Amino acid sequence: MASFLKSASRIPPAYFVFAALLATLWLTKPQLMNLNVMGIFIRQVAPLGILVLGQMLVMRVRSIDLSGAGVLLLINYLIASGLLGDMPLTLIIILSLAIGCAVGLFNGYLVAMRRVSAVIATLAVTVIITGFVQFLASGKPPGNMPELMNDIYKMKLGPIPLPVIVWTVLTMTMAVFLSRFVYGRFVMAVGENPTASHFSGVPVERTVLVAHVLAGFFAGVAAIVQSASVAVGSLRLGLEMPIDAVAATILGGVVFGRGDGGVWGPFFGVMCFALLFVVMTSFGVPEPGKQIARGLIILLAAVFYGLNTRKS
Amino acid sequence: MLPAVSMKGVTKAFGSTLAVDDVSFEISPGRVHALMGENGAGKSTLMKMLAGVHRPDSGEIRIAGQVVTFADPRQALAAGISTVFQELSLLPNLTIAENMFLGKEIVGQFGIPVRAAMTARTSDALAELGMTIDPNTLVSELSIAERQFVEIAHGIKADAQVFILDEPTAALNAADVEVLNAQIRKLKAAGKAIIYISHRMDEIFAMCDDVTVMKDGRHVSTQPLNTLTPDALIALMVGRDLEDLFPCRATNLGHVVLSCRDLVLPAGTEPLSFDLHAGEILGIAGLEGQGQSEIVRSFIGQVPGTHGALSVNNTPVKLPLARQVGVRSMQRQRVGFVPEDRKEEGLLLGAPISENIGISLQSARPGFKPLIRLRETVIRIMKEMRVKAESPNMPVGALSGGNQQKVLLGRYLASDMDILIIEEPTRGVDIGAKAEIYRLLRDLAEQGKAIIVLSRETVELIGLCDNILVVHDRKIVAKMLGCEATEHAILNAALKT
Amino acid sequence: QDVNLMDGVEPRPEGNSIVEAGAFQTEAPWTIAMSHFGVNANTWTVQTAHEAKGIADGDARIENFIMLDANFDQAKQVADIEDLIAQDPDVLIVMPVTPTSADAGIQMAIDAGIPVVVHTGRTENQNFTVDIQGGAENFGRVMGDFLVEQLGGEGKIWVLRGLPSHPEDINRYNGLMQALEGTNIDITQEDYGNWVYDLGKSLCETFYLNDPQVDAIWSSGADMTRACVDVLTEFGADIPPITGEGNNGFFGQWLELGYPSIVAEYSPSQAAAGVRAAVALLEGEALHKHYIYEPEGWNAEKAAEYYRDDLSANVWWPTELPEETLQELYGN
Amino acid sequence: MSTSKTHNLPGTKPNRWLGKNSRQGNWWAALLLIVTTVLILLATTDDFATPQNANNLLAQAMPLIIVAIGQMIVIVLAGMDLSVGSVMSLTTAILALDGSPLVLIPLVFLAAVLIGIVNGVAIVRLNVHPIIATLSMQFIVLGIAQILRPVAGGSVPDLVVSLVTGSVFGVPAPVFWAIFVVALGWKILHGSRFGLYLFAIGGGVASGQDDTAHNFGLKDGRSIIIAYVFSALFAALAGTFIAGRIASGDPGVGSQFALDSITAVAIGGTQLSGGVGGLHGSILGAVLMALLANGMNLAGLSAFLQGAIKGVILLLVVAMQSRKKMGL
Ligand SMILES: Nc1ncnc2c1ncn2[C@@H]1O[C@H](COP(=O)(O)OP(=O)(O)OP(=O)(O)O)[C@@H](O)[C@H]1O
Ligand SMILES: Nc1ncnc2c1ncn2[C@@H]1O[C@H](COP(=O)(O)OP(=O)(O)OP(=O)(O)O)[C@@H](O)[C@H]1O
Ligand SMILES: [Mg+2]
Ligand SMILES: [Mg+2]
Repeated sequence: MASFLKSASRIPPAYFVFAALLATLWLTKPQLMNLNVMGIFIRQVAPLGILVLGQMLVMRVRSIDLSGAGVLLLINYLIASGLLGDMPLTLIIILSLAIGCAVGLFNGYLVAMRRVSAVIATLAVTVIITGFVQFLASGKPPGNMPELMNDIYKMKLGPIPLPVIVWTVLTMTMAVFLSRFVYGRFVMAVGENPTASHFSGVPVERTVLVAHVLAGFFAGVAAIVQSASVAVGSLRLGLEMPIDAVAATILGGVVFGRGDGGVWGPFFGVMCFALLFVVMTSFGVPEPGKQIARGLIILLAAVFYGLNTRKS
Repeated sequence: MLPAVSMKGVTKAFGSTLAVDDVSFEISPGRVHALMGENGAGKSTLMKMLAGVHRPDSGEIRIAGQVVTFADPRQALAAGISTVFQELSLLPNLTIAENMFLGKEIVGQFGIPVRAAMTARTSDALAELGMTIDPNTLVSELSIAERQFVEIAHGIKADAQVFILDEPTAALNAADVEVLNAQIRKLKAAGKAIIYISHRMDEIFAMCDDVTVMKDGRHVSTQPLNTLTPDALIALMVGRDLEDLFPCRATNLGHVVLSCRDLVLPAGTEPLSFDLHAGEILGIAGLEGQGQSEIVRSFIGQVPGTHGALSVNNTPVKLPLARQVGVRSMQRQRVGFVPEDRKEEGLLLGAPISENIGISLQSARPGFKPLIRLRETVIRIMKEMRVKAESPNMPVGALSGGNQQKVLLGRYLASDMDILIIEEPTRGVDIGAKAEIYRLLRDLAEQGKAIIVLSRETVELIGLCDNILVVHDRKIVAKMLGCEATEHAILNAALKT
Repeated sequence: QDVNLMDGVEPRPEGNSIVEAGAFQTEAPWTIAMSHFGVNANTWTVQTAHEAKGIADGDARIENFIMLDANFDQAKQVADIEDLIAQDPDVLIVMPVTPTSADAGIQMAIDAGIPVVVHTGRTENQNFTVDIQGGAENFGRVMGDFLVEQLGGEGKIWVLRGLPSHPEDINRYNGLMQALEGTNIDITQEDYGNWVYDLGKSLCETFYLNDPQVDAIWSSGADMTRACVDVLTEFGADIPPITGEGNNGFFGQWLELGYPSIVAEYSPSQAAAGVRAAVALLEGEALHKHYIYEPEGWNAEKAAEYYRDDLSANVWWPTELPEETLQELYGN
Repeated sequence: MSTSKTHNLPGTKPNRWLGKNSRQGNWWAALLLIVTTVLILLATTDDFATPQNANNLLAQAMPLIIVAIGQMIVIVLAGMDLSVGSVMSLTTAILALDGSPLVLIPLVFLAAVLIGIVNGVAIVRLNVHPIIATLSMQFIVLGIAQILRPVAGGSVPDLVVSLVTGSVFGVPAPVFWAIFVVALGWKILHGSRFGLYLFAIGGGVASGQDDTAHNFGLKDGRSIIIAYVFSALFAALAGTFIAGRIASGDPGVGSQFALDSITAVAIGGTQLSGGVGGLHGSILGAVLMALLANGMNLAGLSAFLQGAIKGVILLLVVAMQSRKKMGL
C-alpha cells in the first residue's frame, strides 16, 4: 500500500491536468465528450505530439532540441513553394524525413562530438534555417499545399483521424524501443551519469548523436503532418512549438537527464495542451485571462507533483 | 566529565529499511572513538544524524548536556560538530580555497571576499597535511586522493568541538594515513572529541581509544580498544571468526594474456613494459600520483598522448586508443576496467542495482538489439557479492558505501571478463566483505582469468597479488613476488631511496 | 492637381494640412530609408516589401533604398530607425510595429530635418510629414455591414480575430462593432486566429464542435477565411455568409464554391504608395499631411476580374507588381 | 614512517580565466567575434565609427545587457528564468499607467520582487522545475500586463524618459546605466559571498551532488529565491530602460527577451547546466548580439538575409565553444 501510494505520487503532473480538464469538459460541455469530437481536437496537436517524442528523447540524455521550428518551417516551405516540382508524395515524404535526419545529425555532431551548448547549437540551426527560408521566400513565396496531402490528413480509421493514429503508433513504438531495446538503456544510463556510462562501456557520444537524429526524424514527421493540415505554406512558425514541446515533456514528468513519466507522460502533456485550448476557446476566455489561466494551471499541476516528489 | 556528545535511543528508518535502530552512543572530549561495523551497519547514518543531514525518527541528541535538534548541517556546524563525509563532497567548480572557506568566507570592505587571506590560510592548512598544491586550483582538477586531503583539511580546520571522520582514509595510502594520524593526535591533545570510522584495522588500533561496534543498525558493544584484539574486534563486527583474510596464492601461471610494450606516458621519459599471465593477480604499487592509474587508464584510451603497443590475447592494440571508444573496444577484447571513483565514474546512482549490474552486458550489444534478460544473473551476483539491499530495484545511491562497491564489482563479474583491471578493489569495504572480495578475485584467477590491481593499501597488495610492480615517476622501478614482498621493501622502492 | 499615391488613397477630408511644395525638395540621387514592421510574418507582408522595392528600383533617381525589417519586435524597430537615421537618408518611411514603437524615431528624424512618411499603422506621435492610413475601422465595418445585410439584422455570428493586442485587429473589430450597433446580431463565439491558416482552422473546428449553430462568420483576414471554409466543408456543413480579404487562394475557393462573401480591400500596394509619397516630397511637390485609404467592399464579380488561376494562392489583390514580377514570384 | 610527498600537479597550473576547465567558461569566443565584427564594420562602412552610432549601439545593447545579467544570476545556479520578458512588458505597462513616477517606479520594483519570490518559492519550496515555474509565470505576468494595457500606448513619466534619453555633462544616460548595472552585476556575482554561493549551488547541481552546498551549511534555498528576485529586478530595470526609450507602455515589448537573454548568456560561455560562467561573458554575449543587429543594418544587408547571417554567426561562436562537458 505504501509503495502504491509512493508510486502514485510520482505520476507526472500531466495526468492530473488532463483529468481535471477532461472533468471540466464533461461537466460543462458534455456534447464534446465523444470520440469523433475529441479526435478532431487531438488531431490539432498531433504535430506537437510527434515533435515531443524527439524532445523527450534528447532531454533524457541531458540535451535539448530547439531546431524543430526550423525543420518544420523548411519542410513546410519546400512542399508549398513548388520548388520540388511535381514530386510524388512518397518522394516528398522521404525527402522530408531525410532533411529532418540531416538536421538532427548536424545537431548531434555539434552537441555530442564538438560538445557545444545544445541550446545555442539548435537555436542557431533554427535561426539559420528560418533565415534561409525567408531568403528563398523573397524570391519565391510559398503557395498551395498539394491537395493529396490535405486529403490524407482528413482520413479517419473509424472515428479516429489518421494523424492521431500516426502519433499514437509512433509513441507506442518509442515506448517499446526505449523499454525493450538496448538503446533505451543507453539513454537511461547517459541521462543518469554520462561519465559512469562511458566507463560502463556505453557509447555515450553515439547515444546522444542518435537521440538527436531521431529527434530530427520526428521533427520531419511532425513537419509533414503539420504541412498536410494547412492549405498554404507559412513563413513564420516561431519557437513556440519547441518551447511548448519542452514544457509538455516536463509536464509529462521527464526532465533533463531523468524520466519518471516514461513515454506516455509527455504524450499526456501534449493532450493537456489540446484540451487547454478547447476549454479556453469554448468558454470564450478573453486573451489576458487565457494567458493567466494557462500559466496557473501548469504551475498548479507542477506544484502538486513537486510537493509529492519532494525529498523527505 | 560531561560527554561532548551523547545520543540516546536514536532510530532512523528509510522506507522499510531500519538503518539505525535504538542506538545510544557517547563520546568524551579528548578521546578518539572508533565506530566499527560491516557495510550497511548504519555508521554513516548515525553520524549523519549528528551532523544534521538526517533527522532522527526518535531518540535524543545532547551536545555538552544540552538537547539539540538540527534542521540542517549548518546548525550542527554552529553547534560545534564538523564532519568529513564518507562520500566525497567538495564542489568541483570551486577552488580548494573556496571550498575550504565556503559558508565562512573572510570578507573585507563592502562584503567583498578577501581572496588573498583565504588563499594564504588554505595554503597553511594544506601544508600541515604535507600538501604544496596551489589553493586556487579547481577541485575538479584534483586526483581523488588530493580531494580526500582537501576534505580532511576542511573538516579538521573547522572551529569545532566534535570531529566526525567517516572513512577519511579510504582513498589514502599508508604514508598519507600517517599524516592524518598526526593531525588527529593534535586535535586530541587540544581536548576535542573525534569519531573515527574506518575499515582498516591497523588504523583503528593505531589511533583510537575506544570503539563502538554496530551491526544491522543496532548497537553491539562499546569498550576501550586496549581490551580487544583485532580478531576479537572482527568477531564482534562480523558475528563470527574470520579465518584467513587472504586466500592462497596461485601455484602456477598460464600464458601471457596481456602484454604491454614500450608504453610511454605523456609526462614519462622511459618506456615501460610488463606482462600479465592467465591466472595471475598483478599489483601495481607506488606513492600517490606517480602514474599508476595513468598506466592502466592508458589501456582504455583515457590518457591522451601515450604511445606504445599492447597485446591482448595475442591481438595487437595500438596506443593511444581514442577516448570515446577505448572502454568499449577493450570490453570487446574481454578486458574490464573498474574505476576507483565509483560515484563519478562507476555507478549510475539513481538507477536500480539491477541496471547497474547489467549495463555492461547490455552495452556489449548494439543499440537496436532487444535487451537480454538478466534477472537471474543479477540475483546470482547480488547473492555472490552479498549485497545488502531490499531488492534489485533499489537505486544504488541508497546503498551504504561498501555495498555500492560490491555492486560495481558485480557488474564486471556479471560480464565475465577475461582480464580485469581494478583500481582500488576494496575502497570502503568492511573487513568481512574484503575477505570475500579477495577470495572472489582469487577464484577468478584460478579459473584462468587475469587481474591487475591498483591499491593504496600495501598490505592488500602483498596479501593478494602474485606479482607486484612498483612505480615511481611513471617508471617501473621494481618488480617483486607477492610472497616475498614486504611493506618496507615496497616503500623503499616507491621512494626510490 | 493632387499627387495620386495609389488608387483609393485620398486626402483626409477633415483636420488635414498641407505640406508646402518644395519644403523637402532635394537633388537626386536620393537615399530613401524604410523601417518595415515585419517582412516575414506572412505572404501579405512579404508582398508589401516587394511592392515598395519594386517602385524604388524602378526609379533611377533613388540611388539607395535601405529597408530594415523589425521582425515585429518593438525594440528592434526603435534600433532600426536609429540605424537608418545614422545613415543620413533623404527621407524616412515607417511602417510602425505598434502605435508607439516608432514615436521616438519619428521625432529624432524630424529633429534632424529628415521628412517622415508613415503608413500601414498609426503612431501616437503626429509630427511626421505625411501619413497614409488604411481605415481599419472601415475594413471591419465593410465586413460587418455585409453580414448585417445578409442576416437581416438578426442571428448568431462567430468572430475570428487577428493578433491579440494588435492595433489593426482592435480597430477592425471596432469597425465590426459599429456595424453591429442597433442590430440583434449576437456574437456567440470569438477568439484570435492570428490571421494565419492553421490557427484559424483550429479555431473554427473548436467553434463548430462546440456549437455548430451559426448564421454568419466575421473573419478578420483571408487566410483564416479559407481555413474556416475548409473546416466547414470537411464537416459537410453549409457555408454561411463569411467575410474575406483580397487573397488569390481565397478568391479561387470563393468563386468555386460560390458561398456568400465580401472582400474588404487592404492592398499591399500601400507600401508602394509610401515610396511614392517619399519621392513626391523629394521632388518638391505639395502633399497633404494625412491620406486615408477606405475603399468599398468587393463582390464576387470584382473578385473574378482579379482572380488568376495561373498564380499561386499567395498573391494579394490589388497589386501594382508588374506581370513579370508576378510570374516570377507566384507563377505556378 | 614519515614521508614527505608533494601533490604538485605537473602541467595543470590552474588558469581561472582561460581554458576548457576555467570557471569563466569560453567567453573569449564572443570577444573574438566582437573584435572581428568591429574590424569588418570599420573597414566597410562609414557610419559605424561615429559618436552618434556609438550612442545608438549602447542604447540598443543596454536592455539585453541588463536582462542577461539577471538571467545569468539564475543560470549560474543551474536555473533559468523564462519570465523576464513578461516582467519587462509588465514594467512598461505599469510605468504607462496614470500616476506619479514616485508611485509607479516603486510599484514596478515591488511587482518584480513579488514575481521573483513566487518563482523562487515555486522552485525551491514547492519543488517545481525552473523552466516550468518561470514559463507559467511568463504567461501569468503577460496576462496581467495585457489587462493593464491591452494595446501599446499611454505615456511614461517624463522622469523615466529623461533617465534614459537624457545626458549629464554631455555624457549620455545609457553610459551611467551601463556603469551601474555592470557594477551591480559584478558585486552580486563576483564581489560577494552570495555570488560565490550561486556558483557553489550551481556547481553542485551540475555535478549531480545537489545536497553538497546544503551540507556545507549554505542556505541554498534562500539563495535561490533571492537569485530569482534579482533576475526579476534586472528584468524590471531593463523594462524601465525600454519604457524610457519607447516612452509608452507595450504588453508585447519583452516577448523576445527570454530567449535572447539566454542566448546572450550562453554565447558568453556560461554553461546552462550551472556553476560555470562569468559576468563579462554575458555582457560580451549581449553586446555581440546588439552589434550584429546594428552592424548588419549599417552594412546594408538585405532584410531577407539578416536572419540567416545571424544564425551563421551564432553557430560560429558555438563551434569555438567546445567544452569539457556535454549537454545544455
Ligand atoms: N538515503 C538513504 N535511503 C535509503 N536507504 C538508505 C539511505 N542511506 C542509507 N540507507 C540504508 O541504511 C543502511 C545503513 O547505511 P549506512 O550508510 O549508514 O551504512 P554504513 O555502516 O555507513 O556502511 P559502509 O561501511 O558501507 O559505509 C543501509 O542498509 C543503507 O542501504
Ligand atoms: N589524462 C590526464 N591528463 C593530464 N594529467 C593527468 C591525466 N591523468 C592523470 N594526470 C595527472 O598525472 C598525475 C598522475 O596521476 P595518476 O592518477 O595516474 O597517479 P596515481 O599515483 O595513480 O594516483 P592515485 O593514487 O590517486 O590513483 C596526477 O597528478 C594527475 O593529475
Ligand atoms: Mg558509511
Ligand atoms: Mg590514481
